[in-house]
Amino acid sequence: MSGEATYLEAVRRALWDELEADPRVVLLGEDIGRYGGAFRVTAGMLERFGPDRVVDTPISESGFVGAAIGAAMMGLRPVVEFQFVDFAANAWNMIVNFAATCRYRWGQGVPLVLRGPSGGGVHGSAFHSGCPEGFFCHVPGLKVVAPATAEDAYGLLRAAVRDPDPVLFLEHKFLYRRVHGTLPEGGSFARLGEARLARSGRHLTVVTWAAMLHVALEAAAALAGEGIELEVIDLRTLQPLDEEAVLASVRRTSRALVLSEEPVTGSFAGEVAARIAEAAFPFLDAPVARLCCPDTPVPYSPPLEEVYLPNAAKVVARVRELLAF
Amino acid sequence: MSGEATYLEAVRRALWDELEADPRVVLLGEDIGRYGGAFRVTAGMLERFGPDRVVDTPISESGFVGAAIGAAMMGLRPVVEFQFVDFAANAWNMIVNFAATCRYRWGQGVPLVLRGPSGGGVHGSAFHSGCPEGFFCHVPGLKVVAPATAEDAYGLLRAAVRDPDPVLFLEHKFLYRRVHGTLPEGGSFARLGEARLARSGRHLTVVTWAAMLHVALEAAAALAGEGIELEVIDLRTLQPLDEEAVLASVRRTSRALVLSEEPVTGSFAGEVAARIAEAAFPFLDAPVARLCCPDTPVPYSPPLEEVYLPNAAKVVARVRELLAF
Amino acid sequence: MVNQGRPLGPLYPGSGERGDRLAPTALGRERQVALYRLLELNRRVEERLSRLYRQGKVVGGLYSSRGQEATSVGSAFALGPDDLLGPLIRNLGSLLVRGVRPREIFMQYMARAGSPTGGRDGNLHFGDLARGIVAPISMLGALIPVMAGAAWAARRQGRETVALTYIGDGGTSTGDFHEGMNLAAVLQAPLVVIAEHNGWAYSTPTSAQMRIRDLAQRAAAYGIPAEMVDGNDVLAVHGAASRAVERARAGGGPTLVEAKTFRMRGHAEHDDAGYVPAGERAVWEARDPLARFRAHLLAEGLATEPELGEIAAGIEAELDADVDAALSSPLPAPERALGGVWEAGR
Amino acid sequence: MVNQGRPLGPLYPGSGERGDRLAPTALGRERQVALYRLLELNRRVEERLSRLYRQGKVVGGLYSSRGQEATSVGSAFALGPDDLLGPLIRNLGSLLVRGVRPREIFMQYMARAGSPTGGRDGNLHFGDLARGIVAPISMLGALIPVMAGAAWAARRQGRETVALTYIGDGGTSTGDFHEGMNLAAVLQAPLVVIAEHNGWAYSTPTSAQMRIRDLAQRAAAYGIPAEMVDGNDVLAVHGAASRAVERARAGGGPTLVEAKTFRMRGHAEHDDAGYVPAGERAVWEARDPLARFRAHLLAEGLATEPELGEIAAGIEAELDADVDAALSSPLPAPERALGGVWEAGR
Ligand SMILES: Cc1ncc(C[n+]2csc(CCOP(=O)(O)OP(=O)(O)O)c2C)c(N)n1
Ligand SMILES: Cc1ncc(C[n+]2csc(CCOP(=O)(O)OP(=O)(O)O)c2C)c(N)n1
Ligand SMILES: [Mg+2]
Ligand SMILES: [Mg+2]
Repeated sequence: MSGEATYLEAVRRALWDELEADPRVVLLGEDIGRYGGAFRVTAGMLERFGPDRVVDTPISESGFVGAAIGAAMMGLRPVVEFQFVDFAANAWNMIVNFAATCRYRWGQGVPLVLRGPSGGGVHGSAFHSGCPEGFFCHVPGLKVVAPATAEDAYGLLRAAVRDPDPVLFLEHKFLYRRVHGTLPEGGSFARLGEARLARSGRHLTVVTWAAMLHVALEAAAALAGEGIELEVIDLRTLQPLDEEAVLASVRRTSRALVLSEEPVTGSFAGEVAARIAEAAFPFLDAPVARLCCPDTPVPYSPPLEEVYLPNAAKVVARVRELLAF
Repeated sequence: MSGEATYLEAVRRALWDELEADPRVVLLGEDIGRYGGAFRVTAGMLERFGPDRVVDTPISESGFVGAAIGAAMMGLRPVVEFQFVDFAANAWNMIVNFAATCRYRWGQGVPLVLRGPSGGGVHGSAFHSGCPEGFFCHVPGLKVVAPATAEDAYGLLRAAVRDPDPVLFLEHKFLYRRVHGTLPEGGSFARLGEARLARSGRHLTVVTWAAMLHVALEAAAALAGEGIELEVIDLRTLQPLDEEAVLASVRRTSRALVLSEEPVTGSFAGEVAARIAEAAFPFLDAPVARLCCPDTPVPYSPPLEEVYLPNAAKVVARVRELLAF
Repeated sequence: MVNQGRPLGPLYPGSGERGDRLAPTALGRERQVALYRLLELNRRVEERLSRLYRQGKVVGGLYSSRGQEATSVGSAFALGPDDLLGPLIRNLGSLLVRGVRPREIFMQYMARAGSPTGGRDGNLHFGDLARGIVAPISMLGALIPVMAGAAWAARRQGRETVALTYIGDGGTSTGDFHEGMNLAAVLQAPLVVIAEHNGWAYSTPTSAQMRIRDLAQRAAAYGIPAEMVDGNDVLAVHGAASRAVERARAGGGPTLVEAKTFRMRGHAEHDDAGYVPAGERAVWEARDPLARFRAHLLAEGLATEPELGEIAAGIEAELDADVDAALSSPLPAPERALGGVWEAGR
Repeated sequence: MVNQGRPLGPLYPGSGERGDRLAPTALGRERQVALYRLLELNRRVEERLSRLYRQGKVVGGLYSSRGQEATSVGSAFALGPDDLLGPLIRNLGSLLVRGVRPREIFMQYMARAGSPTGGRDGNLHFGDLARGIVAPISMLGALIPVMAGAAWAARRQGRETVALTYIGDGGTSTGDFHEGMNLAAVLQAPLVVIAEHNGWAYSTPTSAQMRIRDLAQRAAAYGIPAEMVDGNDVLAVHGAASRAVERARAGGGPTLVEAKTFRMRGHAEHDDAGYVPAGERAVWEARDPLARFRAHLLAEGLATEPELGEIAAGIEAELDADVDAALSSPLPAPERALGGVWEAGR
């Protein structure tokens, strides 16, 4: 399938196309069968591919991630849906200690995709809004992907399913129905581990991913009117990080802001900032800054969530400070 | 109790003294009763304080952390032992989503200490050697303490037990029987959240904690012979971070190395580096560097673990590079 | 996808099939009327919430317990003032029993400053130890060990407190359910777990969740007593919960009470529950817990039609006021988002 | 701290108390002698490891299965070549059944370059799908869902594979045990779980871990069959495991086999197990699985003393060579620590 699609539809088509292309691909998760998933990502798949390949599981995240690990070892290509990525917390040990360590410890690959909706902006409160990349990018052996566009949601999910190692695929629920794109016709896919230059500019590099890409682009558009040209890098894959793309940009612009939707302390944004600060030091004209969320759970009420989340106005303000440095 | 003690003994005495001082303090964990714990930290406590206060639990980390949360809400001061801190992975959801969020979400304090042996250097391999601070410092609402000395192991554990919020207390098993100190006589305790200047110097600041403090001090002693004076800061409490102490030092030395025993990507060392790089930028004469572990599970065989772990020689080499910058 | 997990025919003696006599009870007239009021209040609060949801006033999702009111109300009604309640998202009725006012719930669902969490969390995610309420987290199963520990701690402190919490059929498959029940059994914690077997976990029937018919069977793994009741008979639920509470208070440890019931709406308001077979729905509609209890009160001469009508009218007046109060109350100030993860000054 | 969780008297018909007749078996002479060889090999490999440990040659801890050899060997012996094994740290015997050579195990414990993990992991933490072996992680319980999924996947692929794994009494309290067993039941995965009930989890007796006497009771929660056997009777274990394997292969889903046994050493080599009452130890020493099987072979005329002596001598010669090979083999090169978390070139 191809053509114009929402981000949600792109995810759906990627799964569909992989199910069609490879009989080893199976889906596991809660309510993904007849119901088609809480967000309807798997709608129609049970009917098309049958209950052997689209498996409704009991509420047992550790159990079904574990089962997917075993199935992956046996040669299947399991794709696990978390109803919300927050529930991956219940499978933490299984992901971190089992899936991610097998290749290093005993040479056994675990080709497995763990996917589901992450992120805030929809008033889901603390347990339905999380951006857990800061946790998972610290797990050696796990890849982490967080697409910002429909094109990447499609291409990178297909690449993730074909990857020989475990991949956490963070969809952003705020984008599901808000962004659109044109899916590729043919069979050539994106590769994991490559950042994308989302906008060229010469004054400051904003490094970001997922929903925050759109915030960065909005800020860039606003600042362009004043002659301030932001360069925006969409990381797309967080682990492994495309450090070279980031550094190349910062070497040109001499200023960097890392923008993410995580509580700031211990964020993956901090990792990116630390790497830039270390590797691009001689090129920097201003401190490498971060714009993230405060160190709290995601609050529920709209005015609170608005304060909590980064937005274009906050980016603009921070950029001005950095340019004035 | 007071006097000369190993780090292990300091932990033991802190628990003992808190059990004596406050009838609300209870211990839960595997094999902590008659057996006295896998590392004998709780030896003698069952006999002294009885089975109502020293509770051997089934193998169910999520279950007994959950029970401790409930007990804390009811006014007890539970101290949970993980046989190895690696097994906290099995209680991840309970810690991150339950214990750490209650105060923010509904105003309910959860005064709870989660403690156990962390760290490598004893050939424990992947599941008995972890330094999980990078994960837990990203959890809003959780405090994280990682003492490097017997004095701090004692004082900070007592402070943690008295803290009104959940504290992860990372003991370092390599230090258990290798470092000694003199425990305080009286009842005045360390405070959480205060770093310690472990060695003064003017050429470069090493920021570190736990077992790596001793590596840093060893490197500092080696370099002192050549007139290179390292300043060494022992963070002691990682969350909340004593950012001011770190920045004050870096402003003086103009160079910083963050040293930790974590896989580098997503490490708490990265958080510290990012903060220094942002807040002390005008003072820096060299990039803020990190010396951590490679991004792999902790390997088992001695020559492999030696490559994996930082040591004084690696610190010395990295310091030379930074001074030559 | 037929729900093979549970029978749709007669459940137990005492349920719909025998002229709908409810279970025998020790509750007197006044208490039974109080129970009725709570059931009505539960239903009507949720009807108001549905309306507010359709008006776009509810922030986020809305989770109805319509059809299950008897399991919430009947069980919480068995608690004393010093007992502890750990509700899940559908146990609105249990909160009402503990004295939570409807306006608090409206404000929670509408994310207002005056809600128990001041807008930091939503729906029924709030607690208040002064009223013996522990807030859940979304992750199902997690409350079981927490309530087990709370119950154990209270007992250790010499208190007579019993803790009561809930789990859905779906939730019994979680690791936390297992770890919590096992630990409660080992500690002999005074814990009562009401397993609400409504046949569905979101869209997934019990038969796809487990290979047993009765949740009560799970108790065998822990060596604790279990009881099965008609969850749509408020007196049966109250009776079983009371026996479990008494056992716990007397030092007899935890009990699992399975209440067979049915969720008369979707998982949440957006879900039309098209996956539920019409026949199943019809069977349960005939067992509406409010209608049955109402019929019981009238048949036994415990209340008259006008008396019950007056109760309903009183509730509607209260809810009019509470909805208005909630609607006209402010959203929280933005600063309320910040800080507050640790005790102030620490 | 008396172990109230399990009886110390006669366990079942067929165990020590009836003149020690072992369970009936369909195994012929040759296969029984092969079983004996594996039991001897298991014990003697561990004796060598103990010696190496005392000589300071073992890196890290050493976990002995002395006394439990029959549960490992008897169960793994029920598997066919295309089946899957998920061993825990004490199932050294199961690995030997799958064709793992003692030198591989010596090298693992001594962290040598030639070990199956090249020194990256230790003890029995290694796997090899070519021999149908899945490596465990330390976190107990985690193997159950993984093996359930592997078994399910194999079946889906049209293979006849059965997966067999283990859990200790202690491990059955983990959430993963519950989630894995329940999922296996729902998927009707061809899984056999051997619950090794040795009465202790490290220092904690069964009575402090659960309020049931038999682990088999846990099966009731999943609606799957269970069987209890004398874990020190290798023929009984083999029989029960074979029945479970056959059921699984025939599409009958998972089975829980409880094997009552005893750990004759401490949790690990450093642990003197002072917490085990002398009486308990004595009862079980009289039930040594090797001695009993040896007596059976001799009494039934299946082997002679000299034949068994020859087997032992052959093993000792093999182990001499293997220990020497392991001891003289190099530690891994330091670079072996680096990289390797992802497939090369990705
Ligand atoms: C650990 C976990 N996984 C997934 C979810 C998402 N979820 C919310 S409610 C629900 C279904 C619950 O079913 P059940 O336990 O039977 O309760 P019911 O809604 O029927 O009352 C699911 C899957 C969750 N809340 N927690
Ligand atoms: C989840 C988890 N928690 C704690 C441990 C530490 N630990 C290792 S072995 C053991 C006791 C295991 O007892 P049991 O399951 O009965 O097995 P046995 O050693 O008796 O064979 C414990 C607590 C662990 N491995 N995994
Ligand atoms: Mg349900
Ligand atoms: Mg055991």
